Amino acid sequence: MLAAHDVALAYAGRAVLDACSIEIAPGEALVLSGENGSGKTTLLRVLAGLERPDAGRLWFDGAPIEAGSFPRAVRRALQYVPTHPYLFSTSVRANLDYGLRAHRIDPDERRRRTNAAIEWARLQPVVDTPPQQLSAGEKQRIATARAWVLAPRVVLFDEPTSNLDRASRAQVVALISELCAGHTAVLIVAHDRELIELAGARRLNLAHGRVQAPDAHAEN
Amino acid sequence: MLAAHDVALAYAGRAVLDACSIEIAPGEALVLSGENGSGKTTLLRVLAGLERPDAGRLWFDGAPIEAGSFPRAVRRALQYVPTHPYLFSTSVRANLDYGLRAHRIDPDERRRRTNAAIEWARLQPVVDTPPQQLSAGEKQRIATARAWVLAPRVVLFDEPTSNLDRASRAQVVALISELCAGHTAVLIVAHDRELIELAGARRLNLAHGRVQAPDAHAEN
Amino acid sequence: FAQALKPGTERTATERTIRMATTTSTENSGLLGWLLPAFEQKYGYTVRVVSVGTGAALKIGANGDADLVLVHARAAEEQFVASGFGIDRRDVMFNDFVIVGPKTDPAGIRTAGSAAASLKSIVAMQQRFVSRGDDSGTHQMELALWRVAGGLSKWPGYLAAGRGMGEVLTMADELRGYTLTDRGTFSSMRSKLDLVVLVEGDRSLSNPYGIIAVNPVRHPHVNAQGARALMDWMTSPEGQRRIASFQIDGQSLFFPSATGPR
Amino acid sequence: MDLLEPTRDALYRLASLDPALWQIVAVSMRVSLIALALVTPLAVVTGFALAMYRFPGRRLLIVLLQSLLAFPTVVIGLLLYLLLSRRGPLGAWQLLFTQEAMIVGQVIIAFPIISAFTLAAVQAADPRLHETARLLGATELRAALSVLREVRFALIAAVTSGFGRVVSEVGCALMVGGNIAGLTRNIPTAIALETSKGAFTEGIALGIVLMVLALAVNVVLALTQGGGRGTPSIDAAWYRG
Amino acid sequence: MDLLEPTRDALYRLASLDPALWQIVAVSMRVSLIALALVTPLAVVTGFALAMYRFPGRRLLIVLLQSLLAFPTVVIGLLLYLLLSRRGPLGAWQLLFTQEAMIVGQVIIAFPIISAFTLAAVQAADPRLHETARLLGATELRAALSVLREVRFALIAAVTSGFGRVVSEVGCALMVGGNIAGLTRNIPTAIALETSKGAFTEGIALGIVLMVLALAVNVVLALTQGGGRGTPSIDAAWYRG
Ligand SMILES: Nc1ncnc2c1ncn2[C@@H]1O[C@H](COP(=O)(O)OP(=O)(O)OP(=O)(O)O)[C@@H](O)[C@H]1O
Ligand SMILES: Nc1ncnc2c1ncn2[C@@H]1O[C@H](COP(=O)(O)OP(=O)(O)OP(=O)(O)O)[C@@H](O)[C@H]1O
Ligand SMILES: [Mg+2]
Ligand SMILES: [Mg+2]
Repeated sequence: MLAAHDVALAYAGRAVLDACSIEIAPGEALVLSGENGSGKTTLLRVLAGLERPDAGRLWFDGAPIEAGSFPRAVRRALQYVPTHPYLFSTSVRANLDYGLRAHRIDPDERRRRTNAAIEWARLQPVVDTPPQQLSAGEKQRIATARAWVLAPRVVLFDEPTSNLDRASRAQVVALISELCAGHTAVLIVAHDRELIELAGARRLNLAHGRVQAPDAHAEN
Repeated sequence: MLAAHDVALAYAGRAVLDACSIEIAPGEALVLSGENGSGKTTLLRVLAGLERPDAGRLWFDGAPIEAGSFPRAVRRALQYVPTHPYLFSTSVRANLDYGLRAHRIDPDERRRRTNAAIEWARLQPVVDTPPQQLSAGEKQRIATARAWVLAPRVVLFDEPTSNLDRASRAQVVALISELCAGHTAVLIVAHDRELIELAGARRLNLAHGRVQAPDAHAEN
Repeated sequence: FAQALKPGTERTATERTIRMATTTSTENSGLLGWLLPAFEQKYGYTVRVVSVGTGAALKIGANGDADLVLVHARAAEEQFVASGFGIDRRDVMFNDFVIVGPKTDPAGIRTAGSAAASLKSIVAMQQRFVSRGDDSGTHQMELALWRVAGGLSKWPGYLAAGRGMGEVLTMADELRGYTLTDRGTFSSMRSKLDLVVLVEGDRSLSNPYGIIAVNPVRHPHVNAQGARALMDWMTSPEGQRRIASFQIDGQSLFFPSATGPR
Repeated sequence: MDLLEPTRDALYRLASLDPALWQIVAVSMRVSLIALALVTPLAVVTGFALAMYRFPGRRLLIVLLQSLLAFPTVVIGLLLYLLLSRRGPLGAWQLLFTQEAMIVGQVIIAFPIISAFTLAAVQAADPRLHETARLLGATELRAALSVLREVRFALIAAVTSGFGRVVSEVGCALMVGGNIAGLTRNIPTAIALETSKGAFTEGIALGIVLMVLALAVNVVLALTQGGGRGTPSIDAAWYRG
Repeated sequence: MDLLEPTRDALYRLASLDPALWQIVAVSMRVSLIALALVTPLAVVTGFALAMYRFPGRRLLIVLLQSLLAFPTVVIGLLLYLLLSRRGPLGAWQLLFTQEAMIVGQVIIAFPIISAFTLAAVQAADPRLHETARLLGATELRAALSVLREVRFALIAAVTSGFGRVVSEVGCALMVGGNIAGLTRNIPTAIALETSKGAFTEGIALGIVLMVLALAVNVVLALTQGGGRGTPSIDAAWYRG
């Protein structure tokens, strides 16, 4: 569904990704781990179109993404939830609604989906708190819900459970299973322990700029 | 060593802490867990002097902290490492050095301790990267090292391992044991699973604005 | 639009408006406020006054951005006409220049006799003299006086201020110095100043004002008709009477000098 | 010199809707508010683009923009004069000595200040903001509007500064307006006139009238901005020394 | 009218160190740079305090500060004139029509603009910045300096704007300086003089000289600021539409 072949990216001369390849199939959950600074976040950003790789090629739905630009259609089908998500300083509800408006979904449907998201992420108690003042876990839950309402076909999660409590973590795990059941492809960057509950996921490791099958020793 | 008695704090009318009491002894490691939004971060901020409680009293070294102000001596003895630490946009080295300068430590000693911190947190590869562009785990490691160089007597960690890889996590766990061995008091907010390796720690849970011994069911 | 362009008895908005560029002295002294409403009422014109420095007023006229100019700088006026920018220059009024200074008169110019002698005395006593220094009519007059006095050799007390008459008077007052001023501006500001008139009546101190229409051949768009109407009125017995009757503190500031339409 | 008397008199005339004074005030307000309304979108877009997009010559443009702040308003007035004069290329438009010409001048004057402020504001904004908007499917336009909404506090400061600058400037207004009574005489040119007459106290009184009006405009702008974000700070008394 | 000729002439005189022109340039630079050096610390402290500390009347002070931006420089000049006039309270100091008086005027003019810019910059800074500094043991002063260092890009914009404002203002400089040749005549007052003489092109040429100098000052300031932080943005070509 979404793939990268031999992608390379360097920051100020320091190679972070180097002939890095990865592929996710519809309905698949893929857990990517790796040391701090190994380039996991960078790879997600490349896959999300936020960074243009220095070399290599991306593929979507079996077709190569040409060198010119990262197509709108791919972007629309894809959601990326960063480790420390940014919330607009409007309201919790407006944050959840933001993508729906951008996707020009009609108001009734938007209201329905926003309400569902508030319920799903258990945000009722904080729905009136200014978003910038929410707790770490609350922010992360809102960001996850904000991606979820858009019903993406590929989701890239960067350490999605790092600040979550037990219940929320279980919920994210359930969400991932649910997404996969609906043929969504899910790529999760995690320091493994976070998602030990996630059954049936394929595990990969990023080291020296490349993605590899993890050997027990290198596992993070 | 550091204690709070019946501390209360409300944000915009919503009570977050309510007659909350906690006490940490020298050489003790205390793991505090609780649901997202239960007030763990708020409690740490109160203990660090960053928020003034609406009611209740703080104690340090057996003496009450009077209502007027949070004493400089307590602040000097204490370090708080937030979940998403802020790094000054200078250099990695200047970040580690910042507190040492503020504490008026002499330059030779500062250089020695800064170098030790770079080594300890394995920061050599990123020592020239602009701090704002570091990876999540790298930032967290720098913030931990930045507190560590100041040799505090009380350390308040807010989810210190949430973005760390396996090796770094083990290192933080080792650091905590080391600190406790040196009679430092350590309070760690964590979603429990993160610090399962931490032996000999006392465990507490924050719920409904109060700190309680955890029952197996409510554990996060 | 077609209607507006059609010639007829009804004047269009542009034709009803007369734009006059003038020096600040005529506007600031209050003369135009006294004069123009009478004209406007009688002839149904609106006069828009742009009051700027002498040089700027002539420049605006030369560019065709005014219909007529009212200034006092004889040489520059003649140059303006000779260059073909203006036509029909007429004398309209005059006042005179005076040398003013502190009551104590440290240079003793009260008794110097002539204007040129006064200047010499100011130099000799190393007193302060504030010059307009801006190529205005007043400044030209000052330079002419210096020529009579044997040339200007600058001394530390000679301050070339490069500002308008009102400002220079204020500065001279502040610095307890001397300056050359037109009587109109001085009279209108006298209540605010400690300066007094020390030298007056010298024949060389006459300050004639001229009014010049902008050349409609050069600038076909100008309201030549309006300009002419205003000039005719200003130089008419009625206009001249009105100029003569303009007084501040019971004193006339300007004296009619029109010789009638040429 | 007694300042109280003329100030009280000016404020009294303001309050009692003295037509002569209000005529001047109205010119000031009309010209400056129209100029501001015209220039703000353009200046904000420029500041935003300079902050957000990398392109060749960007740094040069920023330095140029900052330098434009040092361009005297009278020189802007002179250039505009040459353009609008009957002899100038746009002479046929007959805009000289009109409020329209003053508006154009103020547009030019306000542009660099509002752009520079916007640039600083957008540059200081969280870089994740724009990215988040784009990721959630916003077009570049929608994302830009979202960024601007988040920095609205600073944008209001930008517009306020621009307003302060144009409503008080005299060089250009004199040059292209001509300070014609009842037509292009605004508060600053009226002050210049009073000053040249040596009527200092009247000038100051008019200045205070201008301040009062600016205060009113700023209070309105401050209110539209809601609470403002404000940097939450440690309780200074609690955490002192 | 030909602008090229007088501009080339003025720039040539600038380059050939024409003493008459450089005298004027030197007055401009000396007065404005001294004024800026004097006012910057004060204005930055004020902007910082208004951004960081909660105290009664804070909102009011911010609105007042913004309104001060609309205070015409000629009115500041008039007030200062009344103060320094020999009839005024400070008349004995004999400061009127000196460069010192011009400096004082420019200090007053630059203050609100630099404060307002600083306020916006500090308010936009990450709130964790100040807190982190304090937690690491910094005194309030050290923490404040750290915050200011982090927003240095915006601070340089603040100082640049202040410089642009004072170096080009004419109202106050004329009023308290007097535009005395060789003493208090700076570039803007010289421009005003040329303008009143009808020497419009010479005025514009001087304005261009001022621009060139401002450009030089801004380039220097831009270089001291290093790369500037800049908002990293998505590659616009890659992520377009
Ligand atoms: N914009 C940038 N400029 C320079 N270096 C960068 C930039 N972004 C990232 N880096 C460096 O690239 C390396 C990879 O960063 P990345 O964020 O991808 O790591 P990561 O695998 O996600 O680490 P973590 O587990 O800590 O989140 C790091 O060493 C980081 O310092
Ligand atoms: N400045 C504030 N204004 C209003 N509400 C706030 C503020 N700070 C925190 N809160 C609210 O107080 C509650 C407690 O927040 P806190 O950050 O202490 O939670 P936490 O236990 O640390 O949660 P997490 O596990 O998600 O980090 C949250 O619901 C949060 O939204
Ligand atoms: Mg990462
Ligand atoms: Mg927390």
